[in-house]
Amino acid sequence: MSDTVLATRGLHMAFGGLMVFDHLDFSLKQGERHAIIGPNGAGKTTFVSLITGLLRPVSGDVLLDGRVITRDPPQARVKAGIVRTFQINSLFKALNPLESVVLALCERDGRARPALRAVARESALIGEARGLLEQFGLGADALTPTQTLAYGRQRLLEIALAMALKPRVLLLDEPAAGLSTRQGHEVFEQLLRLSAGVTILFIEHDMGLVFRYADQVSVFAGGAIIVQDTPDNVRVNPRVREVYLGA
Amino acid sequence: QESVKIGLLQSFSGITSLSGQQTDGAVKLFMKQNGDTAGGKKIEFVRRDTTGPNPEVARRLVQEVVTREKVQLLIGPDFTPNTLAAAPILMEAKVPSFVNGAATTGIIGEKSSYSSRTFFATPQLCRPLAEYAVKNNWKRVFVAVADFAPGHDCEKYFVEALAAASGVLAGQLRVPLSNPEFSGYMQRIRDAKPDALFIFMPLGELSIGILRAVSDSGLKGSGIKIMGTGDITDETYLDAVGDAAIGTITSGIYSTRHESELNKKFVREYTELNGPSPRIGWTAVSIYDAMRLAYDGLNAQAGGKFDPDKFVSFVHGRSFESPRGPVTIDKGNGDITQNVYIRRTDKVDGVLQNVEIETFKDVGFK
Amino acid sequence: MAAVLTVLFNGIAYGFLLFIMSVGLSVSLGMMNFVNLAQASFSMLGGYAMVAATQRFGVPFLASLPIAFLAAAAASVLIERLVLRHFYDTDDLTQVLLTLGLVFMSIAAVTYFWGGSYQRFDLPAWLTGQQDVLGLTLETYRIFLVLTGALLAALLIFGLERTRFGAMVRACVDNQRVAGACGLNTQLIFAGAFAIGGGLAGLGGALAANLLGLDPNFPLRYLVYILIIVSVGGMGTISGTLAAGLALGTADVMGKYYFPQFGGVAIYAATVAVMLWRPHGLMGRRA
Amino acid sequence: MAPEATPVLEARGLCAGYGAARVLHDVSFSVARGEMLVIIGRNGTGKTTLIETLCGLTTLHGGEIRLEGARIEAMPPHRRSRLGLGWVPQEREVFASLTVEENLTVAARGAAWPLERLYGLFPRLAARKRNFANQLSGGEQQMLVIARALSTGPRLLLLDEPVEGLAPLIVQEMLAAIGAMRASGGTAIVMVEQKYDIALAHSDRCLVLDHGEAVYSGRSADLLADAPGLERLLGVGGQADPG
Amino acid sequence: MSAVPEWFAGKARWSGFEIAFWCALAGAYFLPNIDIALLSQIFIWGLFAMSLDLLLGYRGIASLGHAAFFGAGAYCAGFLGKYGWGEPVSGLLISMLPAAALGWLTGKLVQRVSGVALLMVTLGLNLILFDFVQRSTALTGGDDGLQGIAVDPLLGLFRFDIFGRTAYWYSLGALFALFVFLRAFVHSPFGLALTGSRENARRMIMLGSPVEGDISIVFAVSAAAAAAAGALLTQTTQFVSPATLSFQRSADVLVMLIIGGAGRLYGGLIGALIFLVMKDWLAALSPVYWYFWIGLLLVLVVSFFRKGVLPSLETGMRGLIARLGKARGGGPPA
Ligand SMILES: Nc1ncnc2c1ncn2[C@@H]1O[C@H](COP(=O)(O)OP(=O)(O)OP(=O)(O)O)[C@@H](O)[C@H]1O
Ligand SMILES: Nc1ncnc2c1ncn2[C@@H]1O[C@H](COP(=O)(O)OP(=O)(O)OP(=O)(O)O)[C@@H](O)[C@H]1O
Ligand SMILES: [Mg+2]
Ligand SMILES: [Mg+2]
Repeated sequence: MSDTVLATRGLHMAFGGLMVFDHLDFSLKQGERHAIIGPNGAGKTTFVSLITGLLRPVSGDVLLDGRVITRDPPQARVKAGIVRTFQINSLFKALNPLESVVLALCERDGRARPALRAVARESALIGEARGLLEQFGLGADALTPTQTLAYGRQRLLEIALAMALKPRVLLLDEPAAGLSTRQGHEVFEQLLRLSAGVTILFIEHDMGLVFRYADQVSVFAGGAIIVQDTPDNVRVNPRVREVYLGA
Repeated sequence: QESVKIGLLQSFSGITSLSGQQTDGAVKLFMKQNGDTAGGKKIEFVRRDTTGPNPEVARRLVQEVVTREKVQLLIGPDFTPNTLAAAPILMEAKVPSFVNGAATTGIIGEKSSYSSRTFFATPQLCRPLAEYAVKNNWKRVFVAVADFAPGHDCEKYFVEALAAASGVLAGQLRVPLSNPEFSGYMQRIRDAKPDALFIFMPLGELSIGILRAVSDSGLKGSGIKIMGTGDITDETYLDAVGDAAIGTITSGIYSTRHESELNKKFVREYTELNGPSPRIGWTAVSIYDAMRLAYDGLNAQAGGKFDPDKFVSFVHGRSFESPRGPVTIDKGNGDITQNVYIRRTDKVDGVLQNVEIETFKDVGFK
Repeated sequence: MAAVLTVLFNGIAYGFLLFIMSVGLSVSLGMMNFVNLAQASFSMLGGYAMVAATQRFGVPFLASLPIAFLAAAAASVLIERLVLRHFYDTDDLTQVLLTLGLVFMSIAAVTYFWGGSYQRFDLPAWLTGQQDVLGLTLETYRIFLVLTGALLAALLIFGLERTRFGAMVRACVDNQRVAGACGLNTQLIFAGAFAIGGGLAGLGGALAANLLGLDPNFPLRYLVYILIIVSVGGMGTISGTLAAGLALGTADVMGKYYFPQFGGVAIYAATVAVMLWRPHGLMGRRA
Repeated sequence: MAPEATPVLEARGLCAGYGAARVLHDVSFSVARGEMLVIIGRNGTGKTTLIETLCGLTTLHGGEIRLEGARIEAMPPHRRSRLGLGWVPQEREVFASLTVEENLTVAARGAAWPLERLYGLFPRLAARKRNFANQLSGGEQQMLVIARALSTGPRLLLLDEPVEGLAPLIVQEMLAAIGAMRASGGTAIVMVEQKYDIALAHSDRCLVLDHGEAVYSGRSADLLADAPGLERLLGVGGQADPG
Repeated sequence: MSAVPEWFAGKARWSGFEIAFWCALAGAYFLPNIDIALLSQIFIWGLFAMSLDLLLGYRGIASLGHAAFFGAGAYCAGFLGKYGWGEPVSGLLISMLPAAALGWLTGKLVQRVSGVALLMVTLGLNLILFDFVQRSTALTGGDDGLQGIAVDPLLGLFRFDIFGRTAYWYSLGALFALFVFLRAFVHSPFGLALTGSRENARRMIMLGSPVEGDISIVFAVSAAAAAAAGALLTQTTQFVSPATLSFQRSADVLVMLIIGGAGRLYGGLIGALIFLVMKDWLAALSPVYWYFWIGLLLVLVVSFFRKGVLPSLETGMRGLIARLGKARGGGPPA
């Protein structure tokens, strides 16, 4: 168990009268690539939000390296290495990719608070930001305002922003949403190339991606994890076929 | 021909625009009666809008008309804060001014020895009314004033005079400046069971609102006498108060009903010239008197170059007959001594009027 | 005891007055998501329409109320067609600036046509004076206000908030493009909603004129109160506006009776407290 | 009158874009009763623009659109909708301040899709009907938008990436339901889909767009079978990165 | 591509326009028949609007009670002058402190609310403070204003004269100094973080940024700058009254900022210039009905300059330059 990075213990969550999940135990191992699948509304996004602290559970705990972080504010969890992307792009529309990434880097290194030294003097960070954008193939778009970027490019920036923080655990909510099958694969390839050593938890509805890139798959349904297994076993599991995959 | 520039700094817009209209009316009437030259000089006006009690704007406008337009005389600015903010400039530039629309004590004299007041000073109205109340055996008086500096002033003088006349303070309260609702206060006054209620409210929503509330709540019908400074029944707003105002006892410096030949002529010609609405309030008279002092002062130095010091020493100490009655500008500091009238609001020929019922002669400004 | 009950009643009546004054903005802000400060001008217009009808043309007071509604509704639609409809997709502050400009213009225009002084008008005798109800002496006009306000609230809550038309308006506001492509005639729906909002504001002005007085500065004087009531109630819920009106109305009158030394601060302090406690207002919709 | 002869929708020489900017150049196609046409193409090539042009939400620079023979290109969007055009926008544009049920009733017309039938298709929505639409999960919002389009009783359904974010089981059920609609009511479908394998497998004909021009039009089955053709038309994933 | 490493430096560099603008402000003094009193007032309002821009333009939160800070600075300078601290420059600096503290507290209070709630809270706090100042006649002189303020000559040399010459240079100097400070502030990483929070607070949280804590900081800085404007007003007029913290002032400054255009510091200055010059001109031209024309001005500005005058001009200029470039056949290399 010592290689467990992230875990939840008896996590209970409800929105008003709607119970999302009840007593959920989950653990994520160091270096694992773990996919979450499940019917719409099963609580996958909610689960990620609980881990990152954007939502608070009704009861139960979230643990990082065995330490309870349920009451920590989201920022503290980011600093501890838990980083996420969003199901629907959540970017800085008026900033360009360069500014967005430099912003992320300044926050990561805690250089945003002293307030009179110009950004231009942070040449190391600016260089790092350029490198990152090149790696994600966004070099040519570095100065284009985000809101005028094509959707697929925005999706890449969404992931680049998360990577800029040098995460230990990366949570991806449908990273390939809005992309074609082929682009989805490209995004994953790129991501995995750049994220050696990072533990990844991702949500996907595209089974091609799930079965190709995950080591482990958890299936959320009806407020619980009904199956947790390797992709090959999940693919043929009759319960999973019944509630999620279909014929 | 040589000319003299007079600055006219009043509120022509906003909540207080009615005083601006009266200013224009009075100036127009005076010029019609007395021509547009005085002391051989042509009179020119520089008209600016202070937009109400707004000392920052008033000060800048005074600075502007004094340094750029080079006015020699100033009528205004109105309101106490405006007057105070402008005073140092007028002092330094030696520009004589006539204060109207500002009633606080002590703003004339040491703050600016070049000023004279043709308006009135707060105690002038408050003290006689306290005496009058006690004399008529309304001994227990409840005092309600607007909760701002002039209100606090007025409260002080009235309560002082009431105590001096051995009346009793039945209770007091201060009404916030923006206050659409009086019923809680009315109940409080009713609970105190006073003989009379003394009111000071600035002209406008508060003065109208409180008289309507006094009437609607039945306070007026319950035998409590309603009195106040003349603001609450000023002719310009009286019609908007309506019949609720009838029977109110106020102290004031001027009523259109004042019995004198001069006033009858003034009212007749003013109305002919400016129409019946807005009605003539005390701003009109105050401006009219300022114009007369300006003309007299200029005539006194006819032919010569304008000398502000001579002008002031001529104006200070002058007595004359105004439409409101006899008036004296104090020799020492330029403040005003005048008759104060106790009036009752009544319907005369279907129109609400302030009918004078008693006169306090030559009341000082302290 | 009688004094306490009278004060309470007066507070409730004042609450209904605040509700009546604010409901126009509540409709336009809540249903239309349009920060239409010019509603205060439509209130004034309603007041002037009422005064003109009763004083100049001798129309009875009650009959002048629908006239006030219609006049303000017509003006509202006119302004919407000419100006406001170009600003649906702009941000709040732009709308504030735009409609503030309209308020200024309305003030000057009213001064031009009606003069700067307060309007005089007399209520019919049956609405003045006091009535004895259950041993309390209550002001007749306040009783009238409570009844009208309650009727209006019921009408709006069941006739607007809970109906398909209400949903249509909100749909158009949420996403005009999609609403249009779903078959909703957005132009017509917006014009209709503006007519209702403006008309209500006009009615409010006509009913309030007796207690608040009426002059060209009416919109500026009461704008802050209206904003407070609408936001404390929760954007656009009519029941919220009613609740806020009643709560602040009673608090204000009771406060003045029991703690007159606090002056006018009570209502502002209450506003700050409510907004910190429930940022979406007493009955705000969104979680 | 022979219904089979007039297509439900016919577009001829469409040139359209946003303001002065042109995105579509001379695009023509038609859809017959009960037929399903898919539009595929790389990112940013003008698929959404084409759909929105049919709805009347873009600037039309030229061309004509006929719905069952009647010219509609000059009509405002709401009139087109009333003539039977149903639209599922790409970006889950639910009416956020309406409840789920209000979303489904606010624009409802005709008797073809009463609430019960919609809830039958998407039981998940029935469970959440009192919630505000912006509280739904991503997939639930997508279901809601589809159900809302159906509630207007369309004769022609325009679907812009409808299966995005939906669980595989739901996708299957939805495609089955669409198949049933085509068979029974003769509803015609125009669908934009990135996942061209799914799209081609379920449709009759396809139109491939590239840089705003129609570069291929034909039977879906043919294209699906033609691997080199697919590679050439849909190419290396959109505007691929140079690096 | 070479533009990328230069991007931030390019943004922070002083442009020719800027230098010309400041020279023009200084040079205006020497124009014949210029109303320098009005210009001084524009500088003060411009600084005030600029302080609000930090909140609204950069952080995206509107305050409807910004006059509270202006007034705090104004009264603080007034009290200093009244009780013997007549030296203006140090008085100005001291006056910024209490307001900064007040701003910091306000930021703490409102950090969890946004939108309308924030507007109403700031408005409410402003009104409460106004009410307090206006009613405390013993302490503040109430409506009549604080009496007995004395301000020493600037640097011990220049008396504040009735022509307003000293006031002109003093306000311009203070404006420029604070502008340089604020400019550095918004071009720092912290300024970038503020913009990020404005654009997408949720994402900023997910970058680990202390979004709520930042609100207190920006409120404090903004309040201090507003207070400096207030103190300038007191010192140059030797007068302070409750009007300095009225709701009207809060509304006016917001209007100026939006007219000028939020989010570029200069917007506030340009807005103050347009608004005050128009107001002065209209009020002199048509004292009774100038309200109408100022209203019309607002309507026209938002109709034809959606984002404010300055941004619209910028876009127009850029379009023009691009067209000129094309006409010459060149155009910038991609
Ligand atoms: N703020 C909220 N208020 C009320 N209910 C909510 C809220 N957020 C989510 N829900 C509900 O909680 C359930 C779980 O939502 P969640 O977004 O976690 O689903 P999901 O598994 O990510 O689904 P999808 O695959 O469709 O994205 C859904 O039924 C949703 O409607
Ligand atoms: N509102 C708009 N204003 C201006 N240009 C736009 C607008 N929307 C889209 N465009 C441009 O029109 C072109 C076509 O966009 P469209 O959304 O139709 O592409 P698409 O094929 O649907 O792409 P995707 O697969 O990403 O959905 C793109 O270059 C895009 O930048
Ligand atoms: Mg999800
Ligand atoms: Mg698209």
